[in-house]
Amino acid sequence: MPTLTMIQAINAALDEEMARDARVMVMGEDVGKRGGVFLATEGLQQKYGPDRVMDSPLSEAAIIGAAVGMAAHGMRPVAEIQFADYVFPGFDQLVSQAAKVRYRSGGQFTAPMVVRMPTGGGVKGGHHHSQSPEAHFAHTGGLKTIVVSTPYDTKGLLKSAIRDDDPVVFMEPKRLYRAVKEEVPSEEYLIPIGKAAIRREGNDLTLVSYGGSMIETQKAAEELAGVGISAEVIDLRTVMPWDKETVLGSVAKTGRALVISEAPRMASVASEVAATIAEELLDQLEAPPLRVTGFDMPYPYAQDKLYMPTVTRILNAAKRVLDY
Amino acid sequence: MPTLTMIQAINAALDEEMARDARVMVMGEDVGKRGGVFLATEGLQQKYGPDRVMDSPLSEAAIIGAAVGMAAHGMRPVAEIQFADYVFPGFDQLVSQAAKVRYRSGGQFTAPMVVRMPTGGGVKGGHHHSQSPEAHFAHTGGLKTIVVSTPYDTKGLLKSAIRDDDPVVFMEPKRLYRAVKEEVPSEEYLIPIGKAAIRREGNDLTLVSYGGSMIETQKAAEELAGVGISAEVIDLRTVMPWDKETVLGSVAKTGRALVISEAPRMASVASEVAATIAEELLDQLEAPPLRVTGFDMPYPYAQDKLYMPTVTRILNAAKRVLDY
Amino acid sequence: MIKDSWMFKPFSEKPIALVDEQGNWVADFPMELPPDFLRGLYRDMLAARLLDEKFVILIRTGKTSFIAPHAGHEAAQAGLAQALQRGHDWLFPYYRDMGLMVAMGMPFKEIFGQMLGNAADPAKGRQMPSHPGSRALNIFTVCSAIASHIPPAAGAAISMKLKGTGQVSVCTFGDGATSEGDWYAGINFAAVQGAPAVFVCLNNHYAISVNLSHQTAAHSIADKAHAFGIPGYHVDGMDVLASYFVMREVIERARAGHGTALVELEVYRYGPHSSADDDSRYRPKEEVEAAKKRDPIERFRRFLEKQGLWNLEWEEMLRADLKAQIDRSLEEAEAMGEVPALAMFDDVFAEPTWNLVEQRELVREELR
Amino acid sequence: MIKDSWMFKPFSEKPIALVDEQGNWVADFPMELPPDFLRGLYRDMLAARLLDEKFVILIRTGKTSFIAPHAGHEAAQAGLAQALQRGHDWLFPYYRDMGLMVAMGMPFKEIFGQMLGNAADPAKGRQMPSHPGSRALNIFTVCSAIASHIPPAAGAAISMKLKGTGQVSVCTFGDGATSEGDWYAGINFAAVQGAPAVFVCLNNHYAISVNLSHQTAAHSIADKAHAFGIPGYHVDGMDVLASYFVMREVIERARAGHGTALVELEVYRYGPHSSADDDSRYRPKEEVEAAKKRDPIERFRRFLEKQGLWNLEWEEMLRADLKAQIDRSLEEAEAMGEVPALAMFDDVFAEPTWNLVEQRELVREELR
Ligand SMILES: Cc1ncc(C[n+]2csc(CCOP(=O)(O)OP(=O)(O)O)c2C)c(N)n1
Ligand SMILES: Cc1ncc(C[n+]2csc(CCOP(=O)(O)OP(=O)(O)O)c2C)c(N)n1
Ligand SMILES: [Mg+2]
Ligand SMILES: [Mg+2]
Repeated sequence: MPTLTMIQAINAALDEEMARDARVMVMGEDVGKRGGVFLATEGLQQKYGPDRVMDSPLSEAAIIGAAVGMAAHGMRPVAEIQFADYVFPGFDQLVSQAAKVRYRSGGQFTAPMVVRMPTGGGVKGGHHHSQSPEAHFAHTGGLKTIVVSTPYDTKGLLKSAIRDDDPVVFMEPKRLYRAVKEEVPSEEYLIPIGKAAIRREGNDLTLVSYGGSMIETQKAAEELAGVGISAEVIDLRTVMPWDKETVLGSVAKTGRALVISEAPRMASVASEVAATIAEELLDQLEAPPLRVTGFDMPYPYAQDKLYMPTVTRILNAAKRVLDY
Repeated sequence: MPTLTMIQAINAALDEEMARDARVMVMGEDVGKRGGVFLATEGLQQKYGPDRVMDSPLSEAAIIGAAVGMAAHGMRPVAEIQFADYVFPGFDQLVSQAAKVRYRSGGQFTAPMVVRMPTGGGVKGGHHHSQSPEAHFAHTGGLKTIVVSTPYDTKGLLKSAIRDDDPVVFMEPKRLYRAVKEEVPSEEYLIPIGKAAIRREGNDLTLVSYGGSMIETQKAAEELAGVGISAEVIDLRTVMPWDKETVLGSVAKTGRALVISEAPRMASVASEVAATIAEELLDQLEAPPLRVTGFDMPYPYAQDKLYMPTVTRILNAAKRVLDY
Repeated sequence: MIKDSWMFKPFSEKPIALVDEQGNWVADFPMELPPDFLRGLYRDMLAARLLDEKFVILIRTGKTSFIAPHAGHEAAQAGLAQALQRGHDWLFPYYRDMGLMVAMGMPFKEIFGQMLGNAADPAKGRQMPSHPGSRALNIFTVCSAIASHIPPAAGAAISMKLKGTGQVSVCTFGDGATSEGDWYAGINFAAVQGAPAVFVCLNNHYAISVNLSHQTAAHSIADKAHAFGIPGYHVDGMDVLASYFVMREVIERARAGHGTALVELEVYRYGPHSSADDDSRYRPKEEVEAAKKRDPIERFRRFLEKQGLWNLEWEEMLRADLKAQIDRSLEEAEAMGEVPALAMFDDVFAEPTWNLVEQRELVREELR
Repeated sequence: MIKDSWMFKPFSEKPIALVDEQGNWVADFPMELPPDFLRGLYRDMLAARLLDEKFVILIRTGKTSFIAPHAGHEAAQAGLAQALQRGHDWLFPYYRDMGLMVAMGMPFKEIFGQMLGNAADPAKGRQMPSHPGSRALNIFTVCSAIASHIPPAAGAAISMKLKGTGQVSVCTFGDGATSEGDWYAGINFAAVQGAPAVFVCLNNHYAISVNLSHQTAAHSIADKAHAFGIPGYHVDGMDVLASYFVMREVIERARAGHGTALVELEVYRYGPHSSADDDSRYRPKEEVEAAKKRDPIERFRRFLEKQGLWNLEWEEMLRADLKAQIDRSLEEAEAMGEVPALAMFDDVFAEPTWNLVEQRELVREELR
């Protein structure tokens, strides 16, 4: 079985889906000759031609909006936004068109499309190459939103996203693109949208996270194990619809929960998960569900590493809920 | 003392601030001759001329983006977005420029500007004249966001927003524009940004809401009073920064909380408030903090009234926390 | 026959007109259109006008909540509808196109269903009135957000080119729409791809109250085509034959692989912007009256009369027939009744997610 | 003297050039520029080039995390800087303008502070390298989001007009930026207001890997001015005197109340798009070599030599002096050290809100 990085897993998923279904096409800035600035689409234009691997003009509105029209007309476009921070010029196309086409037409028209984007911080990219805007998508009815953290999931979830009959925002933590390699089957497999993964079993507290913060979350869990505390680690993988059943099941067992995400805190996905835990499990909680998140401000450059939840901040929060 | 509707209060606030400060100007679609589609700027162009009350081209990006440049250059622009639903074509200007100018320049440049917008549902406007996008703003570091519910607050808060040295999103529930008249002083007064108002004192449970939903929230409180339950009603008024102190103070007293907002539920301001209550008051809670919100989907037309939290849904939720 | 020899030059000094105010054919080529076709154009314009008048009654009687009057746009709408291959080509319309819907062959009953937002609406009452759409007719569902349908129209055109379907993507919008960034970005993408897209501006010189002079300093909307390296045609949209002939040629150019084009059809909006507007606040009555004197229907009636294709008797028959159809269709639409409340939770996704299922239960409980 | 008689016509067939490859003055008007001024232009170009070379070393040695090479843009940058009233007019630059910053008079130390993101950066290390800004010089803080600075530049220009400050708002961007909707919407607003704004495209024919031919089908960037009803000037941006003379005239036109303009300066990017790019993936070495043969600095050197204003001795002195300044400034900047960690919480608002105060405490606790 080949061992792939996340970026290679993306490339493999796109390649397989394009080979399988002639309606699938890739579009975006620099996705053609350049193979994408992170090389996610490397080699695809040579293989499938400039029509199915299309360099777009420099306009996110044109990219996302054109994808809506292509999808409505029967294609399965996979649009690439060069950085999640740059989705905003195309945000109206995402929320006013893609998310609402099926609904407003009473199901007459649909927009089966994927919008891929590198997300998150930790690469010294300053605030326009570091943001984690998933809450904006999760808050928008009509969109599904995935944030991956492993090469294996990436391939299986991207293929599911491409086959989904509704628009899916597919977020790829750029700091994980080449962080790890793992075995990724070349045989067909799919990972269902909306299903979380339990990365580590435990009984003392539940750590819920996703995307880039899975790294620090798992490190924190190991450190806790070192001092005899067994943490259960859940990777949401899909943030809308997030896997409530798995999360509540775990917290019902442990009675303690931390929700960890590098996105800003205010009105975030972490807030949603924490609020739901409190709403449905109040009596089983032995401590308040705490959030360890990014901060409510633009992402800084000089303090790049400090913005994201560090292992220390996660452990400090864990201590609070354990000593509560 | 004159009695004014909310729309008249807006007009009065703009008039007073323009008379007071030559840097203040109004800009947007139809704000000139037409006086705005809701007549918020009626008469102002005649009084202050087409330069200070400027009809813009039909582009929210141009409106918000130009406001950023005007503000950086020393003006105090008050930009009108015709409906909150139409802020999205200008969303990048709001989150990439307005919200980040001060931060990214290390305080060298600032964007003291107000972006006004009618918000919320209940007017049979379908999903592009009914949405409540405040969570998108609250989630964006660098923006302050106000959602008013009374004529008196509207005047005092709009004046504070115009004088604030940072960008403020000022949201006006359109269904309240002419719903009530109340006494609004013609003398100068300001209402501080970030301070909630306790609309009704009570001891049995706390109802936290803001904007259009204040109507149903207060009706629900009255119905509860009718059956001998005293609900404390808090109007947040500012959703970022929201008044944590006042909310937690009340819930610490009542032990029960409902957070009510017509915005979609997922990753919402209501989720933020509920999560914070659970985080900081776990032991004082006699029931889980519940949210009564709009739904996670595009705003429908035919079922216009059902989308927003109804008195019945608020009472059903109140029953749950009271019987808990 | 027109396909091979293009008759119309882009960037003309004055708007292209083929019939003068008196109804005379003033073009330098033979008109050559069959009588039934010409009468059909007249019928479509008249139907659109009568529908517009009916809408005013719907508002007065509180049967609908919003209308966007299209009186004054009928010639452009009728000409355009005949110029594309209905049911084959795709149309991306906007909210002032109900007259165009009639000409496109959308049943009155469906139109009224949409205006009432009831069970007669194929879109299940999801959108506010004047926001039609039809999968059966390849008419993309209207979105309120101005110009947001331009990039999708471009995308559909690119898809047509990739698949070689021989279709054309036709997109309509107003003059105000041309100021939106998405308008520009979408057309630019279609143009650089040489996609079969035709962008059609119904220029009535107002965006609600904002006169075109506050919208752009460009010499004309057609002139904006230079920004994309595509031809721009400036047409008298109160002349149904000019609208038809230019649109047909431009659409066939696109179909023949000559790429994207922009067309400006000069029209006038007789009514207020919408039922929520009071146009006396921003434009003089005289201006409106002057425009009405150039009425496209009367102009074309004079033309038909000169051709011996019109007489009062036929007019009265036609009006009576259309009125009857309209009244009957409205009754049929009303008879369909409300859409069920819980249907509001359908069509968010192909399959509802758990949060929607929970939320539907809340409403079910509430309605019990 | 130029203000009253405009020398340059918009929408020229070929890019406007005043000095040929051999360094001959080929314009139809007298050059009339003082020797010191001409030598100053050369100095600015050379300084920009040497700075670009220094940046490569900063990357190699890991002292900075990102550079956006500007070699090939120097003539456009030096000419533009002299054309505006520095410190009075406002400049809205983009990330490839570090050479322009030098010519605008930004101290090398400040530039390096920004590149290092340390305490020598007036912006406190808030942004990634190549994102300068200076309140003192009226240089608006660069934003990574392509074309997002266009509407703000338009807004500043409108403000200048309302206040009658006699300033001009000058905005630079690349060819790729011209595809963004905000680029169009912003210029359109400035143009319809007749605001003193000059939009300047540094057209190097690539947006990272995307050739201009995939960006737009327009005949030229200058031609896009038709969409706004403003003049568009097409200029050889490797000719520093053409860049200077045209920019000066266009800026003075704006200052004189003649409204908005668009200028296209044709340049070439010698280096990769950035330190993260590998340009061999999308353009042939030969193309780059051919462009370098038309080097703007050598071309202007030939001109100066023909004017008797250049000799090897002066060149070596100048280079040595600039190198010394650059090295010293880098040392001084490095000596300033890191920005304090907790400073990341400043400048979100004039006064921090309670959530930021809480969050700062978390980091304070963490750092203890
Ligand atoms: C993005 C967006 N901004 C604002 C509006 C509000 N609005 C509705 S119609 C309209 C004017 C449109 O004018 P035009 O494009 O000329 O079309 P017309 O109504 O004249 O046919 C405006 C500003 C909107 N629907 N969408
Ligand atoms: C809105 C946005 N989308 C995408 C990017 C990523 N990006 C950075 S530079 C660039 C190319 C810009 O090319 P051009 O405008 O020609 O300027 P040049 O780099 O050639 O000087 C792209 C796509 C961005 N910074 N902002
Ligand atoms: Mg119009
Ligand atoms: Mg370029």
